[in-house]
Amino acid sequence: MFEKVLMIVLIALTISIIAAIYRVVKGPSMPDRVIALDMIGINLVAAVAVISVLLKTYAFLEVILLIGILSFVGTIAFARFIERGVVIERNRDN
Amino acid sequence: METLMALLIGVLFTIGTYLVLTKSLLRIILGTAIIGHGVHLLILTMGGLKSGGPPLLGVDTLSFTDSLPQALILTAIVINFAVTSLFLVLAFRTYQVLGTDDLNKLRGSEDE
Amino acid sequence: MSWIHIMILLPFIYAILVPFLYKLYSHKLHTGWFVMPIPVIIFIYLLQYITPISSGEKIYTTLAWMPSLGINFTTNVDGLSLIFGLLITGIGALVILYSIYYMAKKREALHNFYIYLLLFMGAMLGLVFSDNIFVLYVFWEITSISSFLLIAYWYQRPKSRYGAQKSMLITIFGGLAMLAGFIMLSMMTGTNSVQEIISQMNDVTSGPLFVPAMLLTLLGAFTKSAQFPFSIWLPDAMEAPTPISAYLHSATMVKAGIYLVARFTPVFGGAVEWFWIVSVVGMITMIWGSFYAVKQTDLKALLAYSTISQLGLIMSLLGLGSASMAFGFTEESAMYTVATGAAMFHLINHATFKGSLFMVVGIIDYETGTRDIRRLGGLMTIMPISFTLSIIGGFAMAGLPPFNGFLSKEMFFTSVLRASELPIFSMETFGIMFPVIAWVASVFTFVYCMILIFRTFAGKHQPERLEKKAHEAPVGMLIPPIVLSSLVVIIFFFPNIIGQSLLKPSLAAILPGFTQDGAFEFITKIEAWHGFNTELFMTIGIVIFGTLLYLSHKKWSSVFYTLPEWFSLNSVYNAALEKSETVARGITNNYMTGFIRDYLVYIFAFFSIALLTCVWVLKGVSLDISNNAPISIYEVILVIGIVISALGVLFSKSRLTAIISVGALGYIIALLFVIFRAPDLALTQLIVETVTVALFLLCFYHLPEFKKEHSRVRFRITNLIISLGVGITVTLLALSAQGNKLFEPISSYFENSYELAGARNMVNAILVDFRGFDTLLEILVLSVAGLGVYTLIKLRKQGSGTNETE
Amino acid sequence: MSNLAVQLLINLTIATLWMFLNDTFDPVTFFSGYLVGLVILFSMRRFFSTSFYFIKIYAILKLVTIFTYELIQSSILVVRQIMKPKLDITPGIFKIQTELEGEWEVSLLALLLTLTPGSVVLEISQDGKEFTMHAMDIPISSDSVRKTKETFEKAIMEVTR
Amino acid sequence: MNATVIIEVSVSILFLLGVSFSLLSSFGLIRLPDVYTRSHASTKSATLGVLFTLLGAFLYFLLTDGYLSVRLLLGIFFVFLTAPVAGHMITRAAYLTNTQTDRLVFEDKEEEEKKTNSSASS
Amino acid sequence: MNNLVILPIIIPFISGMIMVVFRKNITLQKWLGVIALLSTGFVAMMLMHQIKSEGIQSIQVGGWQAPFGITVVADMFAALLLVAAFLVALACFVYSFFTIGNDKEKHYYYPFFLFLMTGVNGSFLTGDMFNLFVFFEVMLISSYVLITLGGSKGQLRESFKYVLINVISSFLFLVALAYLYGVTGTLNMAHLSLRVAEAGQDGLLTTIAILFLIVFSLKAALLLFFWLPGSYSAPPTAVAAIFSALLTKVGIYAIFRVFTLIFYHEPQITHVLIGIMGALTMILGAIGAIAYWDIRKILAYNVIVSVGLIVAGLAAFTYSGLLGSIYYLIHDIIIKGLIFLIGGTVIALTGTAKLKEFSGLIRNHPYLGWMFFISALSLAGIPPLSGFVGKIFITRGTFEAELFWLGAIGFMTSLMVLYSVMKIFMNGFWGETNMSIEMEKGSTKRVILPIAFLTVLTIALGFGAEGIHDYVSIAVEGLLDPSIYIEAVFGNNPIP
Amino acid sequence: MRPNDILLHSVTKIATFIILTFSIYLFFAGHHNPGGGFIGGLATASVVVLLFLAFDVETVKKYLPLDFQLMTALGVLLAVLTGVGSFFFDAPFLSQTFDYFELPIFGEVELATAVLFDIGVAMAVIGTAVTIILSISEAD
Ligand code: NA
Ligand code: NA
Repeated sequence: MFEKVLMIVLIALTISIIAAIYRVVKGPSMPDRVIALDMIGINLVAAVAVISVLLKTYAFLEVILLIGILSFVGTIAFARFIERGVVIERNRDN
Repeated sequence: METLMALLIGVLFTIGTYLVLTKSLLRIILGTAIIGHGVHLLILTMGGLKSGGPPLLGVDTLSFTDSLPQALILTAIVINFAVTSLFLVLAFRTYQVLGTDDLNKLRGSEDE
Repeated sequence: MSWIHIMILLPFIYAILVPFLYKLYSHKLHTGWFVMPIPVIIFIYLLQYITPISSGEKIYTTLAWMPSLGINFTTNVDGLSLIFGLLITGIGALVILYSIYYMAKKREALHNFYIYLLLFMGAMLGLVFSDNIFVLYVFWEITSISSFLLIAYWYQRPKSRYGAQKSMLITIFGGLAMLAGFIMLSMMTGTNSVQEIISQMNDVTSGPLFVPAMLLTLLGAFTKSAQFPFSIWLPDAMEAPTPISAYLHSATMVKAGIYLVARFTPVFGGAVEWFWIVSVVGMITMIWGSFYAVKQTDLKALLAYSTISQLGLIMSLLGLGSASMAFGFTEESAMYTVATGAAMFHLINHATFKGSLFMVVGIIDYETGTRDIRRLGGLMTIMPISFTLSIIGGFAMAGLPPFNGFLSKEMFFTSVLRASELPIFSMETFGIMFPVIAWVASVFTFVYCMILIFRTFAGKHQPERLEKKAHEAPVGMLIPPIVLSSLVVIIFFFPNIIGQSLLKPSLAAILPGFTQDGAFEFITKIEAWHGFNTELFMTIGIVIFGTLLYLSHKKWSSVFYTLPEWFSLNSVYNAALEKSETVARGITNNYMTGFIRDYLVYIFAFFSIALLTCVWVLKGVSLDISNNAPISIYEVILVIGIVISALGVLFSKSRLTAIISVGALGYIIALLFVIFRAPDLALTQLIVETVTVALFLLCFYHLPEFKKEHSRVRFRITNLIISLGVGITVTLLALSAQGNKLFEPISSYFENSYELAGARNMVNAILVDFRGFDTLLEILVLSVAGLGVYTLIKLRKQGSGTNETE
Repeated sequence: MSNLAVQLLINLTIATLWMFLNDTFDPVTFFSGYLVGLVILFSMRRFFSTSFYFIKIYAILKLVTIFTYELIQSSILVVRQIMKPKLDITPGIFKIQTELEGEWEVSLLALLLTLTPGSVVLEISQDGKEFTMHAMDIPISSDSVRKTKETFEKAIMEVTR
Repeated sequence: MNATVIIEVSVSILFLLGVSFSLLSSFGLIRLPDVYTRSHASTKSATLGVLFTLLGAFLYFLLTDGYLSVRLLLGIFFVFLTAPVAGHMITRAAYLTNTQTDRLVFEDKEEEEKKTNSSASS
Repeated sequence: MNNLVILPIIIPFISGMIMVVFRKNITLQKWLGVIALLSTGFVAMMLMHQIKSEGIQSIQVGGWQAPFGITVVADMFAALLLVAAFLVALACFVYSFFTIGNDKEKHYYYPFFLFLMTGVNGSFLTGDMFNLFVFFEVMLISSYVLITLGGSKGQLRESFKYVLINVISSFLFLVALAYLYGVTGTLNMAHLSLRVAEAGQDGLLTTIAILFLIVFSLKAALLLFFWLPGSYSAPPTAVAAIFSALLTKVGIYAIFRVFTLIFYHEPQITHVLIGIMGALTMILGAIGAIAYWDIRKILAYNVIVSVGLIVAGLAAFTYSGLLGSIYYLIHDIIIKGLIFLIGGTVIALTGTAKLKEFSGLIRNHPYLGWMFFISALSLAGIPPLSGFVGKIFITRGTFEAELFWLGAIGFMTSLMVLYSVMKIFMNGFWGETNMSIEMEKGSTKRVILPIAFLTVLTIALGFGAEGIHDYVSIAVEGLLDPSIYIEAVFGNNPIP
Repeated sequence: MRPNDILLHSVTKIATFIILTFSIYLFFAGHHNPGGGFIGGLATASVVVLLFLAFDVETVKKYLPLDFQLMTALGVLLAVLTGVGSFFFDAPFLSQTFDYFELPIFGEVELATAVLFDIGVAMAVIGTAVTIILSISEAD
């Protein structure tokens, strides 16, 4: 039963991810896509947590934080890129 | 599962190859990325899939997944990453200097 | 190292000194004077062999070069090699003396001239004395190369380069063929020594490689000796300075082919193929050369064609002589050995008169500035000595008494007449051809000899058409031809001196089976007068018909122009060379398109076709899904996700979508790794994928938006077929490999990683310990990529580099 | 509170964190965590130009409670809006002012305001006094956000001052 | 009803709660009209969803194995800390580049004029 | 255990990294590089000596017994190639001192060069298939950087293709490795040899063998050479020279290793296929070589021809054939380096690679001219220069194996090779001198030194073929008898 | 006018500590759990990248004066030199060893030379990743 619930949760997360992918593909604007990507990352975090429970292992708990980190860094990079046209600035004052 | 994976790998190779055969620098590199994934999955599949827990001693008492292919894939992933980054930069420098991303316009001087 | 080796290597060693001598003394003394002693010394050294050799001694000496490979510098001094050795050094000395006057001292690169000459001389000596086939080949090629260099001595002239290239291509082609033949011989007999091959040949004559080896060896001989149709290089070789023409292209190098045929007669002789090929090719060459010699207006060209003709003559004699071996060395066969004797005799005679004639032509050229018969004439009174010399040489060549050519020509006729009566080799039917061809060719020979002598020296002197005011040549230049002409006469009167000392030992070498003295009895009886026999009538006929033809030359010479220009061998050669370049470029440009896509298509096509064929033919596929892991629904979802994202990349119209799809693909694969319980992989894949996508985005900020691929349907279908082929191949092989696990993987060993390496994470233990070497190199790859990216971006072309151009 | 103290605090935090990460609670792990923290702090030392304020446990707890309450409330609000068969929201932009000062206060407020559903901080003015906000539904949000802001401001000041 | 069942039920509830937030926010992502409103869905509901899910996993390991996973706690904290910043940054980027600003209602008329002018010109 | 075996890999590796550390100090880098190369060469020669007296040397890296760890094995074949590689690398390295330019020097040119050598040497020495892949990558990534170094238009255009093809071929390598591991469950070459022999080389294994052949052929430019002419014409001379001398050789080495040690059971399929591919390579290469009037192209197609010739000896798979191949391989490493250095120098002098645009160079550059002449002859296998021994024995091998067509093609194409390089000599060095020293764009000063060094080598290798015969024959015996190699890897240890 | 990055800056500072701690944990965890030099290194690199993103090149270089190319080289050198170290013990190249030591305060501690090797790997990875990202970002 518990495993069935976990499967349902996973499938729901997948649907959620697919919806986000739809937004990624559809856009229409860059920020739309980035927001959707961010959400994919967040859902992945959830998915990995569920999978860890499903597999009864701690081995993937690192993955959770890691996805969080990468998703954050990625979103910031995108935001910078959209805002300034560059990702890393040489000097903020000019 | 192995059969499914073999089919999946075939699909990845097909799509990757198709992309590699197109004209645009970006599509080509994306194609190589897809083939790369196919290759990594192939190594994993050839090692045998999911016959046990994670290759950590003490975590699970079940039998272990073949750990050697995993190590090989890790090395392959890193090398592939290194090559891809260089390749990417090469592509964009090529575009910058030659002013086109159309490979048909990047013909060599094979004909004099 | 024995003296003979030292003598052979002496020219090479001395060649190294020449540039220094040239640099130090060239302003005082002509470099030729330094070089001349070398052939003289060797000549004198070789003379001492005459006595032992003529008493039947065989002198072998070995110098180890590559003993493990069976390539040793073994020398064999016998009658055959000695004749050649003496010719090479004797005529060499005379040619160098002649060249001292002929080659202007101030002409630059004179040292090169003598280096090449010494190189050639050494190579030629090595060739004839070497008993090891591969060493023989080495020297053989050096003669080709030095000839190449000498022909192009005036490398600024396009014609010189053309001639040099032609001779090189043809002779080296032949050399390679010969080498192939030698390799076969070596394989058949297990030895590289000519003498040992001869002794073992009886066992392998029926082997499958016998005929190929023979044909290949002959190819070498024919190209070198300018036999038809390879003769075309020789006329163009006349671009070389005249001393060279006299030396290489008439007296010595071109005779290397003759030498080879003679040397290998004991190996191949007696076979019907050998007999027919050698004698017929020789005959054709003879008549072809004599016929075209008549056409020539350039004196040197005339001599070149005459040389071709004469070489053909000698070659055919060797072929005819080999018939004697077919009888298995009996009394009966001895009568055919006269052909071989004639060959060797004519070889010497030809060297003397042709050498002399070349030198005379050189003198004419030197004095008048032209060699064109149409501009020459009436030099008789101005250059009486030269005239006399040319009479001697020309008449000898025409086969008239009292000159040595008459003797060998008579022996030639004897040989063809006897051959026509041969009871074997189908000669009953075709034998009569030989005397007929021989006679016709001799008529033409007579004609061109007359042209050579009388068009130059008789008739009207036309000083206005000459570059210089003609007068007799300096004494030094005249001495060498005088020496040679004297020999022409002396040999006529005392033929048996060389008959006993040189010819007989050489025949013993060529036909080693004939040990009994009687076999070569004709040698002691070389004489001018045999009574009124067929041979004499043939000669008289030649003089009569030849004179008629010479006098009516203007009337019938149009016959040369009836054949269209393109029909000549030369135009075939030129067209082939030109065409080969066009065709080669056509072929290469056709597939080397410069489009990377085409190359990838070839590669992928080769990949799929080769492997699928292999799978099909070898039945490499055996599907066995019994040990498949079960499939869970979540895995199916992930797989579908992967396919969708991959298709997304394929069909996306914007680069961003494509990049994001590829990122999604990577992430789903990371999840797959999670499912397959590979946490390290999942972690790495996640980070790497992220960084990769970030790099994509960073770079493709600089790249343009996707353009619609305007490609033809055919193009797309090809792509589709190719990529499907690749996909199918990979899948098929994966399936069969999956069902075909032959062994237990070695990885169970790593399950002890905690005891072995103190690590609970097996993957990590493999990475840092068991296979830490891979990891070490992996970070090297990574670092190089990093530095490379840095370099690629920072280093821009700024006209940097001191020695590099775009 | 001196800069040094902040750093010490962070260091100890890291050391504790380290024990948790390693699932081992002994002096050795703590000490190694402390060393790790030292390394991190050393490498990051130049980023500490402004000082960190003493964290009062109580104030923090209070802040957390307030925040959780607001979060749940506004979540329900937003979920309702999304679930409505017909969307009748009026998204829009409004501005609010804050009396908070300093990097950490302003950041904390912005963070909390953004986390509560219905509103996002779009922009912070150069002086940090004015937030440009976006609201899901401007008629409802602009007022509720202003109220929430005030409670947050008070709670934050309790923590930081 | 033993302890395992209780644990499983409560964890299931947390998971289901979390995943419903996730689903909702993904519907929002599709349904909502512009980038700003969508950002509300992603930065808040989704964050909440993942927090519930992580909490569920945390509890599961804590209660079944007695394993207190700091990695999960740290994950929760990190997501909690960074999600709003990410949302802030990305909507700000949209706002500053005038993405879909013409649909916005402005309380401040001055601001509105500025935005509409620049978006019209851009 | 013999740590000497690892030194040819880690000396250039460490030296290169030290150069990166001292990246501003070019002088130090030059000296360090020369010292590193010299000591690598010294070690390689010591290895040759040791192998001769004590047999194949090996080391289990990390002390992990084969097949679990990575084994590095120096057999005579590898040692010979190491020495040859060292010689040509030294010449190219010194050549670049005078030609490469300050900009590239400052951008890690010398370290990249040494990393390339790390990859090359490692590929020769490794006894593990996956490790071979990794060494290939070390070599390739360095070559990617070296080929693009400078970033001129032509370089970028060609290097994109070069990188793409190699990326694809690396993937195929991994694919092949995956199948091989799937079927045999091991990566150690000696172990593979045992397992393949034990199981019998069935259809699937033969197919995998052919996949490996394709992979290595892409590297070796065996039939799949399309990428080569363009790529080798792009980089600076010293780089082009080291590429043409070594990179294809690594592929050839791998083909030899795999098809003598592991997949030697079905020669009538695999080796004949190698022979066919070799023949086509020779023909197409020779056709390409005579097609053009561009020095770079002529030389590049010549690289291709020799690949075909070398593998012909393997196709024959007899003692003579392999003996010839090894002789020719060593010869070819040196001569390709040499002729590319000269070709590059000529291009630098005249500012063009087009033969029709200059002539008569020999008047002002007699030494360069004659060295070109010698190398041209050597390239065509004209005796007594270094190519001829190899050619004789390769041909003999093909004849012994009754592959007469293969031997014949070898000879025909070597004539075409001669024609093609003599075209350069006759049209570039001979003819009217149309360019005075003042008009020249570069100079031969100093660069003549490394060129002369290699010229002397090709002459010495021709005359002194006997001098290395003992070594070569040991190498051949090793290739013909896998058990020697296996014994050296496993010793007395149990084999799983 | 430039927008105020105050929120980003302050959160980045906190996040940096978390990520750094996590990366070092990942690094050391690798021996027994998923992780290791490569992953730890990349995670650390992501911190550096985050700093570059949130601040700017000049600022980060001022506060974090590291030469990443040098770091790469030193990392690789460290890794390879641990391998060379085994020469001195007459062991094959790259022989790793580990042992359990009784230390005064720490009690029993496992010390493995593989950790040194892994530190080299991590340094190389950090150096390379940052070099690549910075190079590309600075391309014009
Ligand atoms: Na006349
Ligand atoms: Na020219």
